Amino acid sequence: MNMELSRRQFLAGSGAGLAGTTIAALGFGDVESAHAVSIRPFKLAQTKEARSTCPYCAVSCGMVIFSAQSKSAPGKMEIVHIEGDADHPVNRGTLCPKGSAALDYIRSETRVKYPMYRKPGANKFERVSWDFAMERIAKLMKDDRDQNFIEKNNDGTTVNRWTTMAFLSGSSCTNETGWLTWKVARGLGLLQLENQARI
Amino acid sequence: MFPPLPNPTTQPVPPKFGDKDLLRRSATSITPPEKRQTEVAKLIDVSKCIGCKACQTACLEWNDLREEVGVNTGVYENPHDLTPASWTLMRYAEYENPQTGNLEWLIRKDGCMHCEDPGCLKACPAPGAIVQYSNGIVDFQKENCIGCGYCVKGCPFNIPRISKVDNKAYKCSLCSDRVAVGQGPACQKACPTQAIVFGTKDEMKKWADKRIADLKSRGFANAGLYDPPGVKGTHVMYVLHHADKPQLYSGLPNNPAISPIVELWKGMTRYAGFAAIGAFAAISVLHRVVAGRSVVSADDERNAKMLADKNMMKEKTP
Amino acid sequence: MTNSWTDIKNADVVWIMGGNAAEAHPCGFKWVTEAKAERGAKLMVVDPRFTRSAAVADHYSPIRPGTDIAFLSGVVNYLLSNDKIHKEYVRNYTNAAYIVKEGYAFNEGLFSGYNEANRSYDRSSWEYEIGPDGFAVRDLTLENPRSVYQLMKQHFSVYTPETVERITGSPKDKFLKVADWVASTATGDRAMTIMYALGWTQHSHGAQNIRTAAMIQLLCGNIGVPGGGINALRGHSNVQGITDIGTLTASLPGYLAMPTDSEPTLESHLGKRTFKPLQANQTSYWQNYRKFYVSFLKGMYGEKATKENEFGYNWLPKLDVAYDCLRMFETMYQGKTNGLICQGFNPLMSIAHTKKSIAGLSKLKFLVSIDPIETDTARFWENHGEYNDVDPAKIQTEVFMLPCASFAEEEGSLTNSSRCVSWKWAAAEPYHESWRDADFLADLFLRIRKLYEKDGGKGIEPLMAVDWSYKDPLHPHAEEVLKELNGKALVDLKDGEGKVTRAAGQQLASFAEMRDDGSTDGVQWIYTGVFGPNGNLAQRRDNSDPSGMNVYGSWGFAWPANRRILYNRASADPDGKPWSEAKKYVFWDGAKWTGADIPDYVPTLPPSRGAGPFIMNPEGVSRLFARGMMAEGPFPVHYEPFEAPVANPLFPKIKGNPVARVFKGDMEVFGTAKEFPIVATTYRLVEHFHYWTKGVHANAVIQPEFFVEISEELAREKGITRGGWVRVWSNRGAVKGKAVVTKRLKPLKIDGKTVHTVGMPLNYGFIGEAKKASPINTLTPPVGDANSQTPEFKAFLVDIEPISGPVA
Amino acid sequence: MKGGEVASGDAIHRGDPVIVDRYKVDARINHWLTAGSFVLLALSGLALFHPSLYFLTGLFGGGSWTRAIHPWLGTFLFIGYLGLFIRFWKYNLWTPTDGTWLAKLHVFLRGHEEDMPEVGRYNFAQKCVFWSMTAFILVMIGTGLVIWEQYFAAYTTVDQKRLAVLVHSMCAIVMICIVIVHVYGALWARGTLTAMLKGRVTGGWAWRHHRKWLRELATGKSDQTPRGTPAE
Repeated sequence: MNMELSRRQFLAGSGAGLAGTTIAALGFGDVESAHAVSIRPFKLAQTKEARSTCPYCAVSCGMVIFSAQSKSAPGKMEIVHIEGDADHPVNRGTLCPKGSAALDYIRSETRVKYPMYRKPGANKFERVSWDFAMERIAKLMKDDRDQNFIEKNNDGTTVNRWTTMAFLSGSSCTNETGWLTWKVARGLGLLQLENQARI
Repeated sequence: MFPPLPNPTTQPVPPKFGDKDLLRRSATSITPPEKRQTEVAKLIDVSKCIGCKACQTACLEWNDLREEVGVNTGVYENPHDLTPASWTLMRYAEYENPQTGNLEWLIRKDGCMHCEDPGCLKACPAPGAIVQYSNGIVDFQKENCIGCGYCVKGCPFNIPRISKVDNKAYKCSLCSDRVAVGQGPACQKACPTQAIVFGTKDEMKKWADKRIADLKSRGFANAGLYDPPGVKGTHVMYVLHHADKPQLYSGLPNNPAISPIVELWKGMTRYAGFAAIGAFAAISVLHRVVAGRSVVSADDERNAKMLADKNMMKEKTP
Repeated sequence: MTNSWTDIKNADVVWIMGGNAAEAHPCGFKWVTEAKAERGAKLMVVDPRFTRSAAVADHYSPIRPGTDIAFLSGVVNYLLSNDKIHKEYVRNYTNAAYIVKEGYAFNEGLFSGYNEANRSYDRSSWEYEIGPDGFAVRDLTLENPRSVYQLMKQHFSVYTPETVERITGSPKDKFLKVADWVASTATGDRAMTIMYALGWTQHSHGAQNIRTAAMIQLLCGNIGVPGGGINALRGHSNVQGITDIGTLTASLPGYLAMPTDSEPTLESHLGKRTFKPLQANQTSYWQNYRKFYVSFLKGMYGEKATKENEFGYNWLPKLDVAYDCLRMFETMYQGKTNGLICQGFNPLMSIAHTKKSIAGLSKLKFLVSIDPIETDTARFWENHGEYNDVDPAKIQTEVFMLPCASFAEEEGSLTNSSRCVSWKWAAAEPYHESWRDADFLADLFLRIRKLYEKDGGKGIEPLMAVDWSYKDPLHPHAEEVLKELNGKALVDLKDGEGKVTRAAGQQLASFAEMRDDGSTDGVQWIYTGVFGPNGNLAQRRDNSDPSGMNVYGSWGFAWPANRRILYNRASADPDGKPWSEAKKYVFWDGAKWTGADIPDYVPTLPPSRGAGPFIMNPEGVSRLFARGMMAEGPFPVHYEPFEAPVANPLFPKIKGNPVARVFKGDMEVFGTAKEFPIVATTYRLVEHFHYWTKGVHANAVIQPEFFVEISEELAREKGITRGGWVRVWSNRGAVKGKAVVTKRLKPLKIDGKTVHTVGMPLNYGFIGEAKKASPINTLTPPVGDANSQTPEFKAFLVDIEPISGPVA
Repeated sequence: MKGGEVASGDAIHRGDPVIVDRYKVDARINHWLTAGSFVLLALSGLALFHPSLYFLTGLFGGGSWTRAIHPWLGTFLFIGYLGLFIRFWKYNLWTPTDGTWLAKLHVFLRGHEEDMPEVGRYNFAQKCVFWSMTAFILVMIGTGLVIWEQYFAAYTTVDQKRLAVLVHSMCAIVMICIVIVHVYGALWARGTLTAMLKGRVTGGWAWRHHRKWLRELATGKSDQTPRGTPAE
């Protein structure tokens, strides 16, 4: 009877052995044909483009900036891709490693998001409102100007200068910003006005 | 200057190639299209390359890859090797030319060569995980990839990398999504000096000839095109000042081909293997038929009983 | 740039020195590779390091940092002594033929008129001899021993190839190859362009580096011709525009000057500057200075500027002393500055001698930083271990860090390095809570005004006089501001016959329309035309090249007057014929000047009148002899950097630049070659832009960490291994980094002594995504160029040692 | 040899037929777990070996799962086999009899085992299976680790990986062949399967296939010289 037993086992075993092929017959083999190739859909379709200029060096390469409706902030446009402007006579669509990564600059983790304020002696910034910041800055400036503004020098010449206040103007700002900077700074009487031209 | 392609359109356009243009499909036997698309190619002119890595950031941005910030290890290469998130990499080699005594800084953009005879695809066991379009682009299909790493072993250029995150293989796709809408790869568009140009393979070969002539005129007698026959040519080609010594360029293979080991593994072994298994099974069956089964006879049982009784009675009687 | 990026394609020889275009300006460098590929141009690079520009060069020569003048003077000497110069050009378009008056002298490395006490010159002897007709005396045979030409020959004769090798360490053969290639362009049918950047400017004798290069270009006749020029590759995307605008201590827009204490009235200011011609029939364009100045004042003060009040001249602050960056931080350091606004500026990173900068910033009452990303300056008070080791509790400065719109979130015009003004459009609203710079400035200005209206205070009149009549005063629109820069007619402008040439209120088409009677405004005369009667030309996007010479005259607007190559009249010979067909550019067609570009000349002035091509100069020609324009003298001289490994091999007594300004107490911070035997230089990496991109992920990825480049020889000597940590220190501080041991740096033989050079990238700091590092300017000396006060970042002394690694 | 042929738990029970305990329950569990993992390994391995068998990945929940599970099965098998090895290695050592046995292999294959020299717990053929499996499993685990991308990719060069994957697949084939022999052997000799299923065999089975083992079991002493008369 042991033999009988073993025979039954054997059959059972072979039955198990068959299982694989049966499954195949049931259509496992079709796994391949089920899959189709996928080329990633072109991500600039349905985006809005704007012609801009690279913020970095003074080759000032032409850029095309593509933006789409923001997912995080509804109603706002979000910049999704930047590449060189092929129409631009200087860069002809090319961009350097900085320009090619300009999107990472716009969405940089170290981007300043809100006005931040650091009290004297404090060891951290605190978030404040624009109005607080601007009011405080205007106040500090007026107080200092009232103390240190010089209308006439020792020879009695009108000099209208304020030498205890300094302004470092950014060389990546637009010409328009540059002029407004000049106007505000000189209007207040600043002589300590510089940009990155020398350095 | 090689005429730049126009800026990309923001209008939706149907892809210029797809399923119907498959030349090969991993672990699948398919019938290639009777009419093959014009072969495309990326030409990398090493003699124009300034090693600026614009190709690297352009690739990161276009393909939405997030590479880790590493460290400096005393060289300019960063990252230090290709990774699942870095599909292309600048490699720098300092070479003092014995002929001229001049220092040469040989900078090569490394990445997938899009072989005409793709070792990765041949090694891949997962149906449809790697496809080759008739225009020459070899592309990975993430959803079919099982992460076995066979492509790594199949590649003569050591390009694919397996992600530790999702266990899928990654490499340059030649920006198939851009090419599909008539654009060039992101790296090519960015390249400041047109050290990377993109077009049909014939155009690229013609363009290369012009560059090679210029290099020869500047004393690089062995300047030439790198389009290795060992893999039946590639769809990423190099212009080299020293085409006779590709290995100077951070170990670019002299004469790349799918490793004979891989060929053996994917070829002979399979058939020999099945044959062997079949043979053994057959022999067993045959032996069963010829020799019948080995059966225990009544005698055997009796002998065993005798043996047992004899000894065990002994033990009993004091 | 005298020429344009695209014009580089017309060059036959490209010489990169004092710069590294491939790394600092990759997309502009494209036109170098194009010149090579398309017309077989040769590229030569002279640099202390074998850079990525050198990687694609046909010839490379090393040089010791800070010895460029010796190298360049060697080339000048080579050209003169071998008579390989463009004679006709030199004779007619430079002051080579001018006679220098008696009294001018040069000996022992100093020119006549030196005053050791105040480290400056009485420049009166550096002048031409003036004839009875009131014009400068010339000798067109160039034989007069006191002619500029003869004086030059004599002055530069000491710079023989051997001497050049002795000073610079550049092997004689490599130097001679450079000189030979330069000479190959002194023919009229070939041109060489010189591309430089801060590798020439950031020295105590930076301006003279550039002058010497300019002289070479003049001797070869390469100024004003296609493929020629002396091209400054500027740093920031709009540093050209911002410089044009003149947010510089002593500047007004358009290179007009700030009033000084010695100029109490408008006339006293203008009188000095409206130059009379020094030759018959010369244009001397600065004669129009007063028209531009008055138009500026009308723009600045609008209605309030009247003849009676000298158009508000006295409302402008008057300069007591020039507050360049270095003086700014000196003043701050002395506690004389209370407030600082940094607008897209990270001075803690970019000013020399960081220790001093930190001390200065700590003395401020308040600091305002408005920038899209966090700057190290805005967090100067924060302790970052060894990278910024300060005690916040001890720093009483109030700090405001304000979010600013990024470049992509605002519109406006930018002026690239080749003076082309072009427009950019906003791609999105400002991110997060950020404001546009314009909105910040308007808000600040109007708030302060309001406070004065409310509470009164000092200096109200000049403050209120400023014209701020924008449609929306709180949000001035970019286009209305550009119009303001351009200028308009305030009344109907009439010509001689009384015909109205420009109706009141119309935008001006050209600065030629500007008047000095207050009937026009326009704050930026050189830009006039950019927003003329035909609208905003900065927005033009026609990239056609009608001449086929890579000139894109209908793309944007290049100042002045949409000119793409300056002094382009010099591309034709005195008779107005092109020097050669190959370089045909602007020429006289019998009736007028014409060609591929807007002539830099009076369009109808015939060659017969003999007016020189350099119309801004009273001579009408360019200056090989600088007269009184340069602080160091009319001719360049090799002076060592303030920190040099050897004494000046030519004039051992002279330390550094004899007229460079050194602040009290700063002389002590210089190190000696005995303590600090190794030369150091700093530079930019192509993977990064200054101090921003350390905060940009992808750029942090491709070049993540500060490093020190050293030669294999020095590594062996000091036992430094590739990738190992090293400490580099100067007399001012120390930095730590990984060692990049390379064949691209080699020790040089200087005056018989082996000198090592180490290079360090400047792009790292303690804020951002890249690995933290000490600011590189911890090491650099606080001394500047005698003319521009640009700090000497490119040549100083350090020592180096291997270390186990930083104590974090 | 000293140790003798008797394993702990082997025992004789008088009766008709005589019943002999051959495998304790833990030994049997050990064997079948090992056997099971081998089958799964073979199936998952073959699935990645040739596209025509890729469908087998269906048994494991798809390609990725197959790729992930296979090396763990391998590890499991390795441990399992280690157990078997420790249990049985001493009964598989070479004895002089094996030589004479091998010389008469043809007789054995014809099924005339009565004419074969008496063998102990295992005959020469079984010992071959035992030792070859031991060897191949070592090679498989070794090469397997080399190509286990997920954890060990970093430790070897591509060339080493290539060689490893080739050796791995070749050895796998050989092992499958050996197992075929093993299984067939078990089926061929009636009553053998019971040994591994129930743990016992009939005395006759033992007398026929492993007489020396049976004698030792009966006499309790390990003795080289056969007692009684050879079976007729």
